[in-house]
Amino acid sequence: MDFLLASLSDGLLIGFIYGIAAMGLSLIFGVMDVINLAHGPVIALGMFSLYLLYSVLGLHPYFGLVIVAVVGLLLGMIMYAIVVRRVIDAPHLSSLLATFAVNMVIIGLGTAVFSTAPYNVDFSLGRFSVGPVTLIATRVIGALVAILVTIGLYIFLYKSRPGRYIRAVANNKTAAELVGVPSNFILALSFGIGTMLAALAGALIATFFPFTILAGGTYELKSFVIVVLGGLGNPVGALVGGLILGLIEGIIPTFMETTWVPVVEFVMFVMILLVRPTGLFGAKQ
Amino acid sequence: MTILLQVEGLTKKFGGLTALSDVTFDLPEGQIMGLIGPNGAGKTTLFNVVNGVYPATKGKVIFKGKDVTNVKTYEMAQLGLARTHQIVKPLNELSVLDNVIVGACFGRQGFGLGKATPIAEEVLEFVDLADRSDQLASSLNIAQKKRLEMARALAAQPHLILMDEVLAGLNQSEITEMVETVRKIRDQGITIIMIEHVMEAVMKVSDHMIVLNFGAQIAEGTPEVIQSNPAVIEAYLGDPKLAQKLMQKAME
Amino acid sequence: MKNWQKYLGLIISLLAVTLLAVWPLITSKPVDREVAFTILKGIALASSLNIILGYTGYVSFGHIVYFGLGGYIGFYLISQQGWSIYPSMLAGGLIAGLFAFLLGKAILRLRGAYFALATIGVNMAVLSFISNFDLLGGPIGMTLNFNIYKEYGGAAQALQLIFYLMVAITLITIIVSYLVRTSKFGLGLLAIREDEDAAEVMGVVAPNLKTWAYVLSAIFPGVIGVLFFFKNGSIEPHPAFPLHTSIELIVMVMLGGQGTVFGPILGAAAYQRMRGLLLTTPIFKNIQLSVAGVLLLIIVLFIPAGVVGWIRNRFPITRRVLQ
Amino acid sequence: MKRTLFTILTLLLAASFLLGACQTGTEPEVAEEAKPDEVTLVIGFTSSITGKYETSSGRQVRGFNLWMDQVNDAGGITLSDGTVVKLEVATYDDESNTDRIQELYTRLATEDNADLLISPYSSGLTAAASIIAEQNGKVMITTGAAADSNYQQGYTLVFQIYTPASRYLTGAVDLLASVGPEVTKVAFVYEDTKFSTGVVEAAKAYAEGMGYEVVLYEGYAADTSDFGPFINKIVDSGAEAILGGGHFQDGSTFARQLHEKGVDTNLFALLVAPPEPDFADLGEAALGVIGPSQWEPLAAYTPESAEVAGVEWFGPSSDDFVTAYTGAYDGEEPSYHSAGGYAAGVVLQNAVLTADSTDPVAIKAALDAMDLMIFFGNIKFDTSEENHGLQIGHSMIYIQWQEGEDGLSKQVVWPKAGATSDAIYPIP
Repeated sequence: MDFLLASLSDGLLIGFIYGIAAMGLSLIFGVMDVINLAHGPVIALGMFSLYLLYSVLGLHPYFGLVIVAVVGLLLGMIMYAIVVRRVIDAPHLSSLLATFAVNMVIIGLGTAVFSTAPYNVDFSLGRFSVGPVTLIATRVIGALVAILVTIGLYIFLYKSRPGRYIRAVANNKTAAELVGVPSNFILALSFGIGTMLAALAGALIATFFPFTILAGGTYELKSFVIVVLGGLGNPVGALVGGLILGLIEGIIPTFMETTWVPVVEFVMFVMILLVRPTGLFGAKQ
Repeated sequence: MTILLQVEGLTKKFGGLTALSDVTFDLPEGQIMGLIGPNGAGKTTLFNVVNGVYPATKGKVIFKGKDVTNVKTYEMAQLGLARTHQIVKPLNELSVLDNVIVGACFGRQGFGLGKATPIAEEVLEFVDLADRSDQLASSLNIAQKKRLEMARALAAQPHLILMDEVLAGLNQSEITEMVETVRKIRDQGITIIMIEHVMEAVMKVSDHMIVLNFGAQIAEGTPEVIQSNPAVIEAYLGDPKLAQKLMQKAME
Repeated sequence: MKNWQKYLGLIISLLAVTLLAVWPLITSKPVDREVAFTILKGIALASSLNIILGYTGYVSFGHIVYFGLGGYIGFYLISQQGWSIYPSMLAGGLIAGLFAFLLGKAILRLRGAYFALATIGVNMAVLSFISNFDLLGGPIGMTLNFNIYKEYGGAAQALQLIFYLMVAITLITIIVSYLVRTSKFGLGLLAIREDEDAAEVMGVVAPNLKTWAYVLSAIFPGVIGVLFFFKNGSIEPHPAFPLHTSIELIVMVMLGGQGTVFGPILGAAAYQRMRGLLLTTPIFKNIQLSVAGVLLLIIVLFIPAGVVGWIRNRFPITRRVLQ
Repeated sequence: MKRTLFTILTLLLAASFLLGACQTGTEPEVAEEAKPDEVTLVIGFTSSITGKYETSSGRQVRGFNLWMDQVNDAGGITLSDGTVVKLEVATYDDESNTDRIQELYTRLATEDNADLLISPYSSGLTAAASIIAEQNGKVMITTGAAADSNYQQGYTLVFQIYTPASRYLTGAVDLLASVGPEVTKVAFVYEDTKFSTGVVEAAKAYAEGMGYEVVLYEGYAADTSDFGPFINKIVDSGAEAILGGGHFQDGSTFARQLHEKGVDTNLFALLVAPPEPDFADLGEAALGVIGPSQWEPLAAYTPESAEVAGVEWFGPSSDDFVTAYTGAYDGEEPSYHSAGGYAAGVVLQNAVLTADSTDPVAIKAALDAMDLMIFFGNIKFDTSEENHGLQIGHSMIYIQWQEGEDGLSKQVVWPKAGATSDAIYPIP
């Protein structure tokens, strides 16, 4: 029982962070129908940005998060302006390959600068116990930050003017343009927010796991699983999907070998695509 | 006269919205049937249900004496039902000729490539696109694309063609030509249902007409009967007097 | 039209491959044979992928799964069951095809990005399953005893044989690719690629055609997998299912020209050559991935039809020659 | 715009073909015309300049290069008839990836005319390279490739420097029996690669033979960064000692997260990571961690111990090696991978001298007959048909990170004979 509790709480905490990474992917798909294959490298860039801010510039990691967020937003808008804008109405193959090309460029440059060696943000806030469960403080804070980010995103999307524009464009781009929404800027902003969420997730992961320039790939694949669980193009579903994935990762090791986790995840992924491609919680049609 | 197509109580619902309710008609072989009604009346939906794009919620479709309700579109094509689209769907990166060959190869006759080519060339001649046959379909203008749709349908040598607004977007002389073409097709023994908004043309060419409004069948009969039916005039044009004038003009 | 002219497109493609196969025989350098082997493997894999990607328009992002699957089946039969290479190749290809048939029935219902995502998922699911499957060696895979090559007259002869087999498979792949491209079946696939709904309305039985295209495009990677890992002497999960190779194959097809017979040949040869060059040139070595990425971006954004497609579009007269 | 881009692309394509055609010009320079009494021995290998093996492979190559430079600086290897053997190297980057390894080794063996081959780093890459060595009839000395399976494939020309994987952790079990006789439950948590699986399979059988109960035996994927599930399982299993690990990255992460969670354990032994000097970066988490090492600077292999053991001594001492290595590479401390690279060279040198020729057949015979002690330890190869080339002379030593006067330091704790300190037990 203690084992199950410990395992579930670990899974749940990481699930929040999976959730915000997936929200980024889902938001981008929802607004512009693009599956961003550069999502993983952006997560890795978030990790390395935090590393540079903390280990080289000596900033506090949680202050560093703010800077990572701004950098992620700008990076996303630049990516949109240079690449995504041109493939947004092209067939899916074009947008998949274009974003994958960006993936290759980032990984190539990243490898040249950082090599593929592992890095660590050497930062610890200790641990504490809740009943029989021992929790690592940085992971708990990571989950809390992820919740705050989700609330922030929700408020932004539903209460602010640019947020409402984003939802309008996601709903019907042509109609939104007719009523005067600056769709190009809104698309750039959406892509920026999507990459910002990925970068933030990366930075949070970096506060407790080691990482390499290639580490984003794993989280990108997990994000795919999550967005399909929660419904492609449904950011709130993505958070729930993240939690479900976290729980699965917590439960499976309690009764079988941990290496079966990816088998279950990917089989589930394909199954959901086949049986209910709109995800468990519905999605953009 | 043999009945080619029977539609019995056909109903289609999308969630709470009823797009078609209880549509019933018989279509004798060799006729042209005009299908009219205001925008959103369910005309294209009727086509989509008849040729299997959407499953029917209720009702039956019988084609050549065979129950074909909810049969897949490609099976309908093989049984001898061809169709043109309101929003043209050319196979853009294929040549005009190849577009038509697809129709000939996979339609009712299922010709092999060798046989399909001369047939496709003949059909292109018939719709007056022969000089474009090597061009990519994407390079055609809208009127040409409409004729391409027609050519693809014809190449299959079908029993029945569903024509969805083949006249829309054409100028007056193009309309005259197209109407002539439609007649010639009928004269080859092919039955036709055509959805049309260009009233004067459809009145001229139809043997029989059906009027839909909000998914319901509000009138049926010869063009003469339809044009004097007050319910149709009201539903269709709002202003009965103006409508009557227009319809009469169309009949002259 | 003279009869041979009709087949000019095929003749040119076969000639290109034959030249590539003859080159190491002329220089008689084993290293040239290795280079040619790598290029031929790229050509055959890219041409197979082209059947589903280029002709049918379905973006199979995890196509390498069939290479790994066939490789594993064949390797198991050779190393654990003592089969000879020939029936093992056949078995590898058939099982890859069978798997593609069953899977295709299900996932080919998905369109566009959903299909692409599903193929990635399938690759990852198979990879992680095989990593846990002890019959096939689990995470550490299987190895071949060196003595096995004695049956083929020693290691040197075995390598020569493997090369000839690779040449044969490549030629067959290209012939099949050509036959598909110029047949009624192929025309149906092209119609599906352009507009699946319109194709069905014209009577193209899309579900069946797609499935058979998918099966065809899976069989050859399965056979090549058996050959490759037989030569390699060992098989492990990650080298058998490398997602990045899937994407490299797409790049080859795109570079040469998707939907053409000659495109994947040109694309694969150029890509392999270019990658080799980038790797051995000091300035590019560290950022070779970035250079390749920029190149891919240029292709996608500016010449999506690829080199062969571009030439065909610009000089219609070449259409007869460049199929 | 489109046309310009297309032109550029076409030019690039054309250039790649052209350059490809004359690519021979860009390959490593091989021997120039040698003087009559001077022959050049070309040694070929690939290294992982990029990819996941970068760190360990880099050290291995630096060790090897140091040996080669030393030999060449000293005027080469002189044979009895006065012939001077000079050394040349031909090398490529294998990117830590089996994709191209066979192509590269074929190139080394045939194009660059390498006389002898050294293995790449890691068992997986070496398995792929060994086949090429055999196919081309080239002797290959392997270092950094411990898996036993590679020496059970019927090869005759592949020779292993390292202690094979099956004897990596058995000493740690002996150590446990010696310091903690009350322990009954052990857990094995290991990276599921060829090498570590081979290690723990043998160690598990050995531990069970000694009466231990193995309460957890589970592999983790090579790129694991979250050890939470495994740590939870360890706690749940009630294991008193933990053995396992894999390579540096995962091992150090495992140790860090085990420490973070505050798990109590009496003994914690990991593969590969602990002997690396960088392991000290873990700070407190490194304290008490035990690791098997192929070689340590403190290891007491000397001409004297060779005499005691009754085998021949050859080459420099450990001290000389450490001094030369730190001098050559900006004060970088050698790890056992560095020593392995250097040792491969020393073994080669001895084989050439014994064979008194550069003839591959003679060198193979010399290696088959070798029974030698060098700074790295005892070197002797299995010559049976089933296990040809397997290392049977060398054995592991075990280090532990202990609190020293100036911070953490590595101490040799097993075998007792060579120990520099008693093992700390249990881990505080």
